Amino acid sequence: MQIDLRTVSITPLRQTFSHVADRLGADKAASRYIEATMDVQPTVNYHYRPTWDPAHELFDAARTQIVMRDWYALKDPRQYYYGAYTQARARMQETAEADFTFVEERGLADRYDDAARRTALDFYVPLRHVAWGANMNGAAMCAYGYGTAITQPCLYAAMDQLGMAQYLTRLGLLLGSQGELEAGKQAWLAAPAWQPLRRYVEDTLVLKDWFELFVAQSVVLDGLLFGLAYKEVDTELSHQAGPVVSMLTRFQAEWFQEHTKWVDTVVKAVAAESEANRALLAGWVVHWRARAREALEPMAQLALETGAAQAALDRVAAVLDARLAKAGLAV
Amino acid sequence: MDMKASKKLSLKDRYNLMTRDLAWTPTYQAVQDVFPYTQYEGIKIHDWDQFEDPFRMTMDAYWKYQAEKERKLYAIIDAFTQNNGHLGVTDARYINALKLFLTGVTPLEYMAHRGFAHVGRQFPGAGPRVACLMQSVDEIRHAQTQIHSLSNYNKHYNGFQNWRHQHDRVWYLSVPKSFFDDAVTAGPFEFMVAIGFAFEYVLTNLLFVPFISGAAYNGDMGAMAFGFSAQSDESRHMTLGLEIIKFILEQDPDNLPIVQAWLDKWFWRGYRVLTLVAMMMDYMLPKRVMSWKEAWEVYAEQNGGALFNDLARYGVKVPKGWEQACKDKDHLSHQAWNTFYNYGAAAAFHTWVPSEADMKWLSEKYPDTFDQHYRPLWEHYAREQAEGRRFYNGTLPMLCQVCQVPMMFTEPDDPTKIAYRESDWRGNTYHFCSDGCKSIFDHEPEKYVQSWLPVHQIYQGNCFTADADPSQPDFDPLADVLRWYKLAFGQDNLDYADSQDKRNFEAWRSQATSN
Amino acid sequence: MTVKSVAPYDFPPQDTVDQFPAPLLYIGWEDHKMFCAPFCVPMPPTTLFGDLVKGALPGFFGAHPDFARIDWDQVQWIRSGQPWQPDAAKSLADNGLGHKSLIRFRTPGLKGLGGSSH
Amino acid sequence: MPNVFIAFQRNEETRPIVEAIVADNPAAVVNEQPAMVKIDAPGRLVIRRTTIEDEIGRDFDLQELQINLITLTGHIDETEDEFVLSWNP
Repeated sequence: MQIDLRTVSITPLRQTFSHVADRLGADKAASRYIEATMDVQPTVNYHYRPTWDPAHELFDAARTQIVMRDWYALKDPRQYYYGAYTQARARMQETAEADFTFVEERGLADRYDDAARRTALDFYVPLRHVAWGANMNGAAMCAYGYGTAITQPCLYAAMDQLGMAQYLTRLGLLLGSQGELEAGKQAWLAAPAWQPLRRYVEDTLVLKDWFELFVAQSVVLDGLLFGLAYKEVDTELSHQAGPVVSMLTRFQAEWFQEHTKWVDTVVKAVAAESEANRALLAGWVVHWRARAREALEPMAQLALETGAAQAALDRVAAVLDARLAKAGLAV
Repeated sequence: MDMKASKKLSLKDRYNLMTRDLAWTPTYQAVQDVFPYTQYEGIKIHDWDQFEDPFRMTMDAYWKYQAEKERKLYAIIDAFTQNNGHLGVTDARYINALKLFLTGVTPLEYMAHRGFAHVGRQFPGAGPRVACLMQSVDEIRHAQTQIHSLSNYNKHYNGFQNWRHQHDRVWYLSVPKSFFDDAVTAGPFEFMVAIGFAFEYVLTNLLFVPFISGAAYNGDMGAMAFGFSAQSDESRHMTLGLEIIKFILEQDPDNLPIVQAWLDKWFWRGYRVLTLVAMMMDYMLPKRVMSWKEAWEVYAEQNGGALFNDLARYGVKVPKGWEQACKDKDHLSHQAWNTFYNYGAAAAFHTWVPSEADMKWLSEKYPDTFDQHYRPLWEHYAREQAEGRRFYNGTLPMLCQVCQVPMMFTEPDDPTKIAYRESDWRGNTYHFCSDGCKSIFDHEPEKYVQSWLPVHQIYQGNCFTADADPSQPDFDPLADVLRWYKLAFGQDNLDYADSQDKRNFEAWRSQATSN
Repeated sequence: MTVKSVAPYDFPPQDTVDQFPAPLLYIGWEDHKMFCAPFCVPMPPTTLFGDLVKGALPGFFGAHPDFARIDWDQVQWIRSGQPWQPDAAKSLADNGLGHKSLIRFRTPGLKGLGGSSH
Repeated sequence: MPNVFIAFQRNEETRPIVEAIVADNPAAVVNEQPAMVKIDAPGRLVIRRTTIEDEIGRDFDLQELQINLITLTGHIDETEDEFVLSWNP
């Protein structure tokens, strides 16, 4: 049976906007991601210099030493524009909500092994402050970066970090209490185990080159910390006391998989652009990777024995190095 | 998002743990280095924790509700596209209001996105920082949903296709562009008063009602959908703008004069940008929602009045230009439409003489001014057009140095006289359209001497195509400027009456409704 | 008052005379707002004022029906808000006009289309 | 006493919400337009979670109002149970 389904077909004058057609090489239908991202940031004829940074134009590619002929080469493999981004996070949020409700209503938090509980609270609760720093850094990359292709995902990552800081807060309340949150904050401010990492975060908060900040935060710190926290320590805790912490940190683990796909794509494109870029990136990675290793060692031992902590950090570092090599940045 | 785990915690306490409690005072780096931009404006903040965010949204709730809105919105955009919804609009003249929106307003949404990312990083207070970042991510939503819902119009009508290129170059688009450049290049506190409060709170309904209700009234479900969906984010933005100005004023009495000066400046600059909206309401909507005069009386005089007497307890006074704006309400839209009718050959949308039915509506809405001041003008244009002499003004206009609108505005108490103001600064003369713009210049001359005035830039030779050769005898400068604008002569510009848009719309509509 | 900024905030003005082919002149015809705004035109300083009136003004304002009926002897000139008597035989410069000078002229008896000052 | 107002998109989700608001605010005036429903109230408007839950027969989080909200004026005071709009609190 053939149904003659026809709506009135009108031949359009064009398929997309001119600047998008130029980028596609022809006037053909463009994805929502492309139409919502390509060339959306202005590039010329700014009327006034910023009073907060008179040395630069309002949007200025010279705010980083990295040089790209076309900053729109840094496309996001996930193709996140606002609509796609929020719907992806809403699905992840729904799962996280179900996990938190399940753990609470089945009394899994109450019956969780106390030694593992102590480790989880000592190790995970202060990480919410690291995520707060990452939120600030993501906002800076978005504000001072150049071209919507890179600035847009940086802000989404910043909001993700805020969301994860809030999930870590809920973990602290569920496994512990409001008192545990305060204890975690005191540890973050004063406990020796946390000071190298706090210093690392505070040193990133004053970085002026937003792409060095991208390396220090999104490439190195996220790369090593998420591997340590949501793979190594998570696996150790689930051996000891079952999957409760895995359920309460599932969002972070899944987020990290997706995040590295984007980060590696960006590193690859920037490194491939020029030898100067590659050398700059290499220098930053070498510097911040050493700083990150030194920062993570003491806090890792809050959850892993010294030997195990070293082995875990070695594995995590190896994963990061492999990612960088694949992205053309063997360092 | 029900929070059974911490039912014992109130919404307020839970929110504080999830926001304010995340922040700490840095010790390995000086606070002044982590937050370097909070001193230079002279605003004194003693306790950032006094800021109250009434919406208290955490990220999980944000993702959940915003994703739900996006699903509904894109379903409407797809449905609208699938059944050629653009053919359902009252009349293709309406589509020219959308061209003005995409080339003039959508780019401002993106600037708000970048501006709020900047202040969302620079404010030391955790509450304001998070509220600003949520607004930043809302604003890119608005830019992108507008691009997506207008993308379908771009396929069928002229004037949308070069919105990015034109926003940064075309003469009338320097008005919205310079407005937002001014706000984002100001300090973080001024940005919040300018955009968060003056633009998002005081003037938002004067932007919302014309465009969204205008779309609804003119059968444009696509634009109506994104308007309603975006406007629900606006209620959070309006509230942030109101809370931040109360917070600043409560922190220190020294802040009042600084904030009042900003209010005076940004009410005026915002009002000047709304000139385009006034024109659109009275002249570009085939089916009109209300007149600019009525919108001003409801949303500025009534609502704005209620707002400012609510703020009176902080010592805030009604903005300096308020009285003049109330006087202008009988003239603004007509003067603006005349300017675009004059320069219809250099605009990326179509203009036209109002029909007899339009003028009947205008007479009723403007009983004291329309017939006496403006009907003779439109009737002259109609006669000239009928005799094949459709008037286009061939000489470039003088612009105001601050708002950059052509000097079309009249004296507050004499609508027959163009208003001229001027100031001398370091041996150069600068001209303005009003006391409001002159005082903005006099207050910060170093800022406004940088203005990229489109007419001056044309005369400086900065607006010609790369291969142009001005020395050639047959070189037509204005034609080359339109090429530099990527404005297709005879297609994107000129009168609606003989436009391709009109022909196509009528042909497609009859194709859709007859056999 | 000056701009508050984190660092010195002083940039060259965009519109100094050297950046133009000729100094700018702003010129408006009072009570004829059919021309929605005064005009901005570069005008060589050596141009005689009479040539400006006879040579350039028709091109700027000729489209208005009142233009042909102007009695140039009755025209009243205003310069930056003050009454002003230009000398037709002298150049713009000798008449004191410089970069970004503003002149307006009133034509008694002619009040625009239907007396609406348009 | 100036009005506060709240406006929702007009659809099946907001119909019961508007009814709940009218029930809790006797002085409220409902203005229905093609796609928007606007509720004005002198000085103060309170939206109660439980009243809405009775109307729709399921749990309701007041933050869900965001989905169909269009615009509002007045100072906002929100708790788990009430969403209040008012001038000079």
